[in-house]
Amino acid sequence: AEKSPFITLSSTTSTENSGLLAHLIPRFRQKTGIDVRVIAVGTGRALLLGKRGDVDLVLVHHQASEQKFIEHGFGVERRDVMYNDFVIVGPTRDPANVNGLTTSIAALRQIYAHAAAFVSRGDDSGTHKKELELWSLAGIDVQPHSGTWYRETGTGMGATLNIANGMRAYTLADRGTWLSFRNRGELTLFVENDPPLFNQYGIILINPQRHPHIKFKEAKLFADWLTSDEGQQAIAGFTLAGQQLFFPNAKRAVPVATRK
Amino acid sequence: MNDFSQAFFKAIQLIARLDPYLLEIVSLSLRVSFTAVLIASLIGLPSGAALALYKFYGRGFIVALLNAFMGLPPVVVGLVVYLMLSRSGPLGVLGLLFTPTAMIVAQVCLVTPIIAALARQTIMDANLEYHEQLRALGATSLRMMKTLLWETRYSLLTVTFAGFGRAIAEVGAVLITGGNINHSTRVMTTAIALETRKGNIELALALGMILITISLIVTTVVMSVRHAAYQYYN
Amino acid sequence: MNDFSQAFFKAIQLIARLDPYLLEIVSLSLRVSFTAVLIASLIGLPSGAALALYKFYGRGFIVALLNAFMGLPPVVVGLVVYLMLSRSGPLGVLGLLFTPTAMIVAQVCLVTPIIAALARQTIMDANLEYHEQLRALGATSLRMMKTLLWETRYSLLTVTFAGFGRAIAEVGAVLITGGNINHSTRVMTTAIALETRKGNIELALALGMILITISLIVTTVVMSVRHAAYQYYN
Amino acid sequence: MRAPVSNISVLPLHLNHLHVTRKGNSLLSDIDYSIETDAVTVILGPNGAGKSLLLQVAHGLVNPNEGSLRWNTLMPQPQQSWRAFILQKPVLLRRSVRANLEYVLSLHKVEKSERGALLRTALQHTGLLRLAERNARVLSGGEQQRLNIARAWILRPKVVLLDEPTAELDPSGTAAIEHLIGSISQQGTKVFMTTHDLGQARRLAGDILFLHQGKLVEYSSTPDFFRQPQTTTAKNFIAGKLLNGDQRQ
Amino acid sequence: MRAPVSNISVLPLHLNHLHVTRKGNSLLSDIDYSIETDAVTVILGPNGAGKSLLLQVAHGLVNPNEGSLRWNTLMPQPQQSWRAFILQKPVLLRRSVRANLEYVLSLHKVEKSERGALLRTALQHTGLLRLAERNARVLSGGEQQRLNIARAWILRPKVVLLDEPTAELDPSGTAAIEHLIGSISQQGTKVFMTTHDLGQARRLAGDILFLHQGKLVEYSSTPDFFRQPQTTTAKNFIAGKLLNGDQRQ
Ligand SMILES: Nc1ncnc2c1ncn2[C@@H]1O[C@H](COP(=O)(O)OP(=O)(O)OP(=O)(O)O)[C@@H](O)[C@H]1O
Ligand SMILES: Nc1ncnc2c1ncn2[C@@H]1O[C@H](COP(=O)(O)OP(=O)(O)OP(=O)(O)O)[C@@H](O)[C@H]1O
Ligand SMILES: [Mg+2]
Ligand SMILES: [Mg+2]
Repeated sequence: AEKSPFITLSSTTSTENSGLLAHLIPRFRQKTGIDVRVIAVGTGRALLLGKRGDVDLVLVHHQASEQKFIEHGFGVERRDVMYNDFVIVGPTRDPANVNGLTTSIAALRQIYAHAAAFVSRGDDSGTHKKELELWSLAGIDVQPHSGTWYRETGTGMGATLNIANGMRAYTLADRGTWLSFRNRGELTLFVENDPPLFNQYGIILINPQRHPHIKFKEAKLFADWLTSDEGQQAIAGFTLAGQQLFFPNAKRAVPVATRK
Repeated sequence: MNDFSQAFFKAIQLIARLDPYLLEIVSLSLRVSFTAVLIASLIGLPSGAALALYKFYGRGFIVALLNAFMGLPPVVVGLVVYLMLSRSGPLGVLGLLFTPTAMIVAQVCLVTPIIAALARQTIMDANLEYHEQLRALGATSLRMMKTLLWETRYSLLTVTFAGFGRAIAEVGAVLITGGNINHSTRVMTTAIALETRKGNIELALALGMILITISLIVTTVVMSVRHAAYQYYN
Repeated sequence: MNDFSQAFFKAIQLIARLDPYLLEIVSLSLRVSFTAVLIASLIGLPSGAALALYKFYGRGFIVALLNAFMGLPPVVVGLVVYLMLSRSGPLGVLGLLFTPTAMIVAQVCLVTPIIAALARQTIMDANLEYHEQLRALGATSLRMMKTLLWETRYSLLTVTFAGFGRAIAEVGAVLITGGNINHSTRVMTTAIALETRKGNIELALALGMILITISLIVTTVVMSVRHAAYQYYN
Repeated sequence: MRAPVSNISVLPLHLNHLHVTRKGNSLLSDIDYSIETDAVTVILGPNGAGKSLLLQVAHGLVNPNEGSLRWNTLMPQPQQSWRAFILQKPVLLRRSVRANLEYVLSLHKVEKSERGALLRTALQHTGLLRLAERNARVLSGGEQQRLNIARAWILRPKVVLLDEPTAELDPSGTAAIEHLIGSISQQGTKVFMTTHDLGQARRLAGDILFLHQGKLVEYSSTPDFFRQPQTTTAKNFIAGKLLNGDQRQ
Repeated sequence: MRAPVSNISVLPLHLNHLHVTRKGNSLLSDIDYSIETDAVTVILGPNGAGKSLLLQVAHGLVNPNEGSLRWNTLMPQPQQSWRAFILQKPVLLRRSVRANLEYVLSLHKVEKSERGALLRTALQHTGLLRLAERNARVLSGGEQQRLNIARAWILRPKVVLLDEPTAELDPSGTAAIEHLIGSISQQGTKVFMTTHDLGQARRLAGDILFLHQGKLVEYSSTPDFFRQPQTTTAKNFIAGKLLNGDQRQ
């Protein structure tokens, strides 16, 4: 395995933990003979690894940061790949009475009104940033409540779900982690399919001028394949518990409702 | 190298302005780990001594187990404590999950085997020299344990340092049992892990430097006290 | 309790069918940690002995530093090694990042202070008994070091167990320097952390049980060899 | 806690077909005798004869592989405070001279109020008053041995076992300890000791146990032993000659 | 590596206003003398006089706080193999008897080819041949002392320092060691030793150094010392009486 060619990709934990990459990579390898090694970290670290030239390409989901990354010349190409969505989950007993609400904004307002426990990732991740956007859309400033009903855990998505379960609290999770998460205990899904909850993924190639050692050619092959019909179909074909998690949308104008 | 000097200045800055966030996590770190090491020592030192002195069936196995338990993975210990304390677990009614107490419990589990295994070795070595004499003087095994614990106190200090090092540095167990909740269960190591995930490497490093400095201050103070005591008695 | 029995059966299952994924991560774990402890012992045992025997200006400070460095946070060590080996770091050209070698380097940094600090204490205790005699026989300090390392070899074994325990159990340093890449740098602890993150608590626990069992086997085998050697020589 | 047998006699000492073996070597074999006298009993014999081992059995530190040893009806156990034992290679605690003595008092649960007086007398009788606060480990060899004797004597036991107690003492120290041994023996304490100083044996002993290669070769009163030894082994030993079975040149 | 001074004389031994102090206590004060004779020199004195300390200075183990000690022109350093020292409380390595002796040979880099013969002779002369494979730590007190002597003697040094070498030996062992000391002294090795056995001093010593409370009180030939001691202190010492300044009762 050491001798066969490989590229290194840094990605967010959602793509790795859900099993998407494990679904895609063998297909790519079969076609090109190139293996993809995945470093699964938070969006911030994933971009940092790219910036320092430690990986050959980056797959993340926070457009503003991605744009900045390109502007500073760390990356040379950003392409839309797919989107997934977030869900709001909470204790089955539903102390804030959010069951039946269809919009995330309404749900958050209800949670705030009841001062029901809410666990935030609190780690500057894509998910965390999305959550903060939703609070501000709801017109609620959560910072003063940190440490009371609003709890910033500063952990990954899986751990945050664990804590939400342990604390009987609500939280925002990406659907992939939610579906693949096995320790749900007394958590139930309450809100989904709300446009503000959509979440765009992009793939970025690292600037070979800055880091001549990176395997640009092979990395580009992977980006090309991922955005090709074949790659897009593979993404669409990945399901967990019978549900499709990621929706391919390459080469199209991205309808990301939440982006300002 | 730039990263390091940046981290260094950030550390100085944080300390200089007595950053309240920093003070909070530092004091929780110290509180949790001191308490854990104290409890672990109260359990580990006597049991290490007992394993060194008492012969009984199965002792060899327990010693092997202790030696192996020096390698308990913090994450696994964290999980076990989590399952015990979680609402659906046997001790769930206590409502201890995600509190500093839960973190202390986890660290005690982690540190006790280290202190016990190393104390056992220290006491056993000392026993080679003292055993025959103490027996001849009429010491019971219990008394012998106490005497040897006292005679080797300076060496046992190094043992507790090893335990303290493990406690103050580990992140897996406190993360799972405490949850790294801001203003409630966030300690130095979980904060470092958080900043690392965010990609704030300088801040993470700065916190790391502060943590190591604190460990250094703690060991230096304890060693000085011990040195003074040693001088006084000799 | 249900969780534990489920985890237990999962562990048995994994072992029984010689799960290739399991074999892969177990063998990498052992390879990395054995190598790291070997290197750390080669550095730490002699330097611990030297610190016990040689008097020089600043020794007290170095000892305090070593004691404090027993509490190096794995994440911080991982970050520092990462920055050194990263492409933009001073040793980037070596291309060692995200390889087992990088993980070994990080673990050596983590384990060497533990081995050195504990070895120092052990040798110092033995030196109380032997020093005058060895000097009278004409041993130089260097020779005395060698002799004491040999005379205390059984105690130093416990010291290396402590080092091995730290290495095999830690996750922070190997995660950052290795990247937890499937089929390449995934070890037991990073796999456990991954499964925990996914909420696969039983699988995480099962892997944890296997890890502890492996540590137990390692210590038991080493202790038996030592015991046999001891019997042979006495 | 002290002296639970204060009114029971500890004599005679019964040695009942005693065997001690280690790894196939017979270190003490078939020692069988009863010692009735309350005079000083001295064990003599060449290096490696088994003298120290016999004292260890008498203190309950070593259990015989076969046979038994009994002080009258009592099985010896090291915790009993009616016996004190000075090892051939004693170990002092890393504390002051005074603290070493206090340790023994606390070990046998002597009342706090009694301790001061016992301590003072013990220090005085062994000439250690001046050194009471010195770390025991830096004392000279002879000073350490005095401390060992003080440590044994401080509890006023009914039996004192001494393994070469004056080997490192100067002539006046030796004389003082011999005097002390004589006087404690006269006060009714049974003394059971070893020595390589035949003059000392002559001066102190009421009777002599002579061991050779783990066997009890002779047992007789002191004048008999020195005047008319029954065996050639004992004769040669008294004359300072090599014994049979000994390989030295 | 051995005997780099094989042709240089190590005598006279110059003691030059030697002082050793510890924490304000003067342990050796103003020892000033030269020892010319190659006969056995015995240091006598009560416990705590400073005898062991003086031997330690002579081996380079303790550096004097003032003054100096020189073997002819040579400053003593413990690594020199032309001197061997038997401590008053020797420590044996936790190895076999044979391995303890081999250790000294390897310490002083003796050729592998020479080792076997040296080892064998040393074991024989000290009567340890039979015990060569036994763990040194389980030997009887006397056997251990023989091993210590073997360890010092094996390298055939030019100076042997012995601190109470026969304290734990049986009469025939003592006789054997005295014989050995006499014969190595006759072969030109300088012996510098302490003892509390005045008979031994009479038998072995050519001259006597008498220490008391860290001071050199007398230095004279053996017959002179025992027949006409110059000081009351020495007189009392020889008579086994308490010396002034001593607090024992
Ligand atoms: N644990 C053991 N294993 C093997 N041999 C032993 C052990 N303990 C003692 N011996 C041997 O038993 C014999 C008797 O030992 P002991 O100490 O009783 O002798 P001793 O008569 O007191 O001699 P000394 O006068 O030299 O003190 C010695 O030869 C010694 O080597
Ligand atoms: N490090 C030290 N600190 C304080 N006092 C010490 C130290 N080392 C030795 N002494 C004291 O120095 C004195 C001389 O000790 P030394 O061992 O030379 O006596 P010695 O003549 O050999 O006596 P002995 O016949 O009992 O062996 C003793 O009173 C001892 O307590
Ligand atoms: Mg003996
Ligand atoms: Mg002395």
